[in-house]
Amino acid sequence: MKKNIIMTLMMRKMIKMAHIYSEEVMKLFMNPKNMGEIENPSGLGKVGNPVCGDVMWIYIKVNDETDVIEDIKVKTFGCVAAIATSSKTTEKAKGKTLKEAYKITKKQVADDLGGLPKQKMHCSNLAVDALQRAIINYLEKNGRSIKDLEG
Amino acid sequence: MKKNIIMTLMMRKMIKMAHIYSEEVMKLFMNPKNMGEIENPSGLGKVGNPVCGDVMWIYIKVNDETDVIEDIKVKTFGCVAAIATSSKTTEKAKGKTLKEAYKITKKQVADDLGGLPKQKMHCSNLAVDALQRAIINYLEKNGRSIKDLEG
Amino acid sequence: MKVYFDNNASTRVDSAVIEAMMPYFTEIISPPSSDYGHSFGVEAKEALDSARETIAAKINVKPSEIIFTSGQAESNNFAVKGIAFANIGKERKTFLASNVSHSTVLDSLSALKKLGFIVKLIKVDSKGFIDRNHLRELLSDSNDTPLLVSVPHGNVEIGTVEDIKEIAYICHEYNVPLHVEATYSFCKVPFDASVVDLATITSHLIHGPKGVGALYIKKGLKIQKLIDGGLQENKKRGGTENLPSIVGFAKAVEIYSQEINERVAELRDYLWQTFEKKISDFQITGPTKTEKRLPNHFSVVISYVEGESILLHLDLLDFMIATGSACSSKQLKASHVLSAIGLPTEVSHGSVRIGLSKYNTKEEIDQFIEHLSSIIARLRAISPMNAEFMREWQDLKDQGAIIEEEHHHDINDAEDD
Amino acid sequence: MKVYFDNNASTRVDSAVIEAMMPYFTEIISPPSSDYGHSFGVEAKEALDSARETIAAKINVKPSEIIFTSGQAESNNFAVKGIAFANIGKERKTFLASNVSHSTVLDSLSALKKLGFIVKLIKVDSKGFIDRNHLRELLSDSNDTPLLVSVPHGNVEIGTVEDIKEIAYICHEYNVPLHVEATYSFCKVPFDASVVDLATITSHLIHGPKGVGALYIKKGLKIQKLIDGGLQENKKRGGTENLPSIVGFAKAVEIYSQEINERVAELRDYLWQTFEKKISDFQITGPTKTEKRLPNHFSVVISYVEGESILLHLDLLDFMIATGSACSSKQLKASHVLSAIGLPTEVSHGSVRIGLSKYNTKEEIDQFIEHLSSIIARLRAISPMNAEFMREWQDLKDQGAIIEEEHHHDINDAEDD
Ligand SMILES: Cc1ncc(COP(=O)(O)O)c(C=O)c1O
Ligand SMILES: Cc1ncc(COP(=O)(O)O)c(C=O)c1O
Repeated sequence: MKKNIIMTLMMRKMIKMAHIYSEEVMKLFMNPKNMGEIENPSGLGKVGNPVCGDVMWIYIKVNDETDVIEDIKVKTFGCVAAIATSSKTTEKAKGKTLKEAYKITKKQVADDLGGLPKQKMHCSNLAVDALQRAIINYLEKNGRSIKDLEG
Repeated sequence: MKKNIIMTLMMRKMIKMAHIYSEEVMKLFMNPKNMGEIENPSGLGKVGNPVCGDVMWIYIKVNDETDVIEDIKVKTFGCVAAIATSSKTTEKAKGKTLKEAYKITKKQVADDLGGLPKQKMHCSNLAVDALQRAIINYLEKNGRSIKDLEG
Repeated sequence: MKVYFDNNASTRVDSAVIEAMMPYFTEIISPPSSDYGHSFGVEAKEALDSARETIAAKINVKPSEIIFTSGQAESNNFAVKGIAFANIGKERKTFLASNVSHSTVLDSLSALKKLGFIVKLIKVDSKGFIDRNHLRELLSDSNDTPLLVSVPHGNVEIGTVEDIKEIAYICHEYNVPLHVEATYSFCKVPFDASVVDLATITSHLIHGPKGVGALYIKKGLKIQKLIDGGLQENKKRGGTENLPSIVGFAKAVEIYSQEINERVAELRDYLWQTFEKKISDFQITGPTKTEKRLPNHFSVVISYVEGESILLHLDLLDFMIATGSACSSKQLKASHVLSAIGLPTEVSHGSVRIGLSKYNTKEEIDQFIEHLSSIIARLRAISPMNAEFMREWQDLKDQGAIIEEEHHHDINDAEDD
Repeated sequence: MKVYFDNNASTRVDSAVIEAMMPYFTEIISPPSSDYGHSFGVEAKEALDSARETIAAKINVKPSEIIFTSGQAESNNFAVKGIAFANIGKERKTFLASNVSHSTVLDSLSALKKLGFIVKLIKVDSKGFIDRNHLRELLSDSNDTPLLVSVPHGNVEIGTVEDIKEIAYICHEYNVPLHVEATYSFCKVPFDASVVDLATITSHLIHGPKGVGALYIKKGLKIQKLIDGGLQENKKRGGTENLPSIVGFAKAVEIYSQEINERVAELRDYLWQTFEKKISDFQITGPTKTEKRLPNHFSVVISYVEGESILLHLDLLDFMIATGSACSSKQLKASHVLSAIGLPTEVSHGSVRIGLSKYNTKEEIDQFIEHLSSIIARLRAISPMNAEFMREWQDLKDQGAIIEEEHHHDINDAEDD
């Protein structure tokens, strides 16, 4: 009950902050999904540079038969947008085939988040980059090539 | 009674205005002495220039025997300081001999007024100038010279 | 009870304005620029945006074209110097300004002269309106295309309201941007700033707080910052935004209705009529047609008496008005506006001007006129001047017998201690 | 209940200050400059004089040396550009400024560079203190004698309090005037401005209103006006005086006692101790000796977490603090101060700074630290960074394997719509 009141107050404030960050960004920032790591992942993608202020590592667990991403986790250092895009990207990728997941674009992530401040658009790129690297890492480890996902 | 209250309020305000004009200046501005003209004056001194904003005409009535200024009147156009200095100068001159009156200085008038704002010092010059011209006018009309007052 | 008739100098802040400002003194403290930081900043940003919208809408421009400043002086300096510095080292060097422009414009231009800019003043007619022919002459005569024309919309001393659309049309014919000093007309006279390039507006003349104003800058106009540092105000004015005052400014704009203007204009007309009935020997300064004047403005020169003396007598009776008399200015110079409309100094000494507001009443006006006429009578009784004096004086002048000596010394350069 | 810990950005206006301002909103309306007019003006002038005296006394200078401005930005622009324009076309062209100077100083200097002036930045050490040797070097090395040195007294980001007497002594050895940016130290650290030549102070950081500040200008120093028009402010700043705010400013100065400083410093020390007890992996920015810091100031960089994320989490819990993280600035650049003290960008992302005030309490601090440590734990749990990561990163850097790409685009030039 008390927690609910606090949540309501927070939501009200989130709406205020929505000048800068959309409600969806704020929600995911507060409760990011798929955070953490996977032991012995099928693939790992590391992107970012601490100088720029955003570092993301995406871990994927892939079903070797179906190419489906059965589990995905992310570790993120960075600002609000970095955390939200990490969360959103992993949500979008989970349950998808590698081929489908590889097609997720930065714009889709930003759109699903209800937009991002224009100065912050670069952050939304990163999680998608990390996902793609993780997919490539998985393919390479399995002697496959990115071309397998084409056509 | 009511008039007294008004006077008290005015006095209080005058003290405020004393930042700019001394209490004595304000008093004389409100109740200037010796204002008006003398019909057939013994001497008349006109100074000032409407462009500069101060015009003073001083009328004197002189006792031909004693050289004493028995009456003096002034007409003044100008600012607060002009009115106050006119009043003060005539007060100082009244009852004095021409010789004494001729010695009245601008500084004395300003000092007697408790000082004048420095930008307004020129105004205090004028009344003394007008008095001197009135004296000279009297002397000239009577075939006398300013030298009569010397020594 | 004090009667305040000097509303062209400054106005009383409306209590609704003070109320609007209060939360920004004690609750929403953060500067709006810290909006990536915390929600205080966001609330501040919202208030800032909303104020900007209110003010932009009032003069029919885009919110992003409104740059908040510390008031009229900064806005006018910014407009003039900003255009100069954006063009320094280039061909164009000339500025045109009305010779009844505000001192903050004229002094800015004087400062620029020392840097090699050229300043030419546009004549006004006897009512204070820009001489269109002279303007065209200066626009086309100049060796270079002028960088800027600056004119007042409403004149603070003589109430003249200029037809800005017409002036803008002429300037733009010659591809010269127009700056309008709208301090005294803002909210009082309809103003579509979108037809001009720069416009100065301010808060403290419409029952808003002092220390805040704005410069409208048409999108795309090249202008240099006057106050550098930070990305505030669309990157055109550095520094922590004065949010309480900006909010107060917007509130003042919001509540300054056309109805107030009509009410005040009615009072002004009543003052005018009563004045004409009760006082003799005067001359209206500025337009005599009321529709060409600021709605709250009345100004005259009264013959044979001096303005400062009138003011002080009124003040002792708790009535506050203003004068353009040389004697009451620190520089001891007659108002440049009164000179510009061709009023001889000996006449402008009797200048008196009144700025009414919504807080004034007919009763105040009745009392005022009563006091004023007795003060004038008193001062005239002790004045050597009269119609005959002035005729003689005019004769002497016509004969060339008067040499205008300037015995007032200039105190401009001396510092106080 | 909101907890405001961002008192180096702006402060809550004291209710005594608001009360002091009130009569100047609604009763004493006339500008003080109209003091030849009426007694309203005289009352205004008295209030202005008295405010000036209060503020002058606080920094041990003459009242006539205090020029009221619209705040820090104007004062700093005025100081720097005023000296430049008073010397334009002359031999001397060089300005020296600390590389931790405020943006209003640095951006003013950048503007001057375009006009042919030369700007050299004085290095600071790792705690933010002016490198004396480098200062001497720049003072003697320059081809011309510099026109001005500008340094901050108290640093807003890292709390460093400079020894101004010592800096002044060095500058004056070389006959170069010194400008001190005392915005953040004013009333908090004793300051004898009479030993320097120019000093910026402001109101809104000491529980006074926004939109007002002052520039101390030593008598006799040649300086050009930034804002022309009128004889106000000892002929050094045109425009209607912002009297309500000036009176509020003086009131704020009057009530900002040494006792307040002691009380706030005690709170700060308590915050510091609690922080050290409850939080691991951080580094104090600025001096670690509290007597060398602003009494209300605490600043750190926290490892493996990013400042904006910390701020937002705190904000959702109604705690307001500040960060120097690149991510939270509109320019997406790390604070120039943190860079100047040699902090790598990857470290400065974790910057957090706190400015306390007399309105804060120990209870607030206790709650704050509790929240902060759980937020840090949460963020670290999802962060790929840790000690090992940073060691590897450092190795790569040492091997020259890291190319610092600047992918943040510069939004400085774009206008908003
Ligand atoms: C800040 C500043 N000071 C001074 C000047 C130069 O003019 P002056 O040197 O005559 O004041 C200008 C431009 O007019 C200016 O912008
Ligand atoms: C008013 C004003 N604008 C502009 C400038 C010139 O610099 P910039 O053209 O780079 O802004 C100055 C001086 O720096 C100035 O005083």
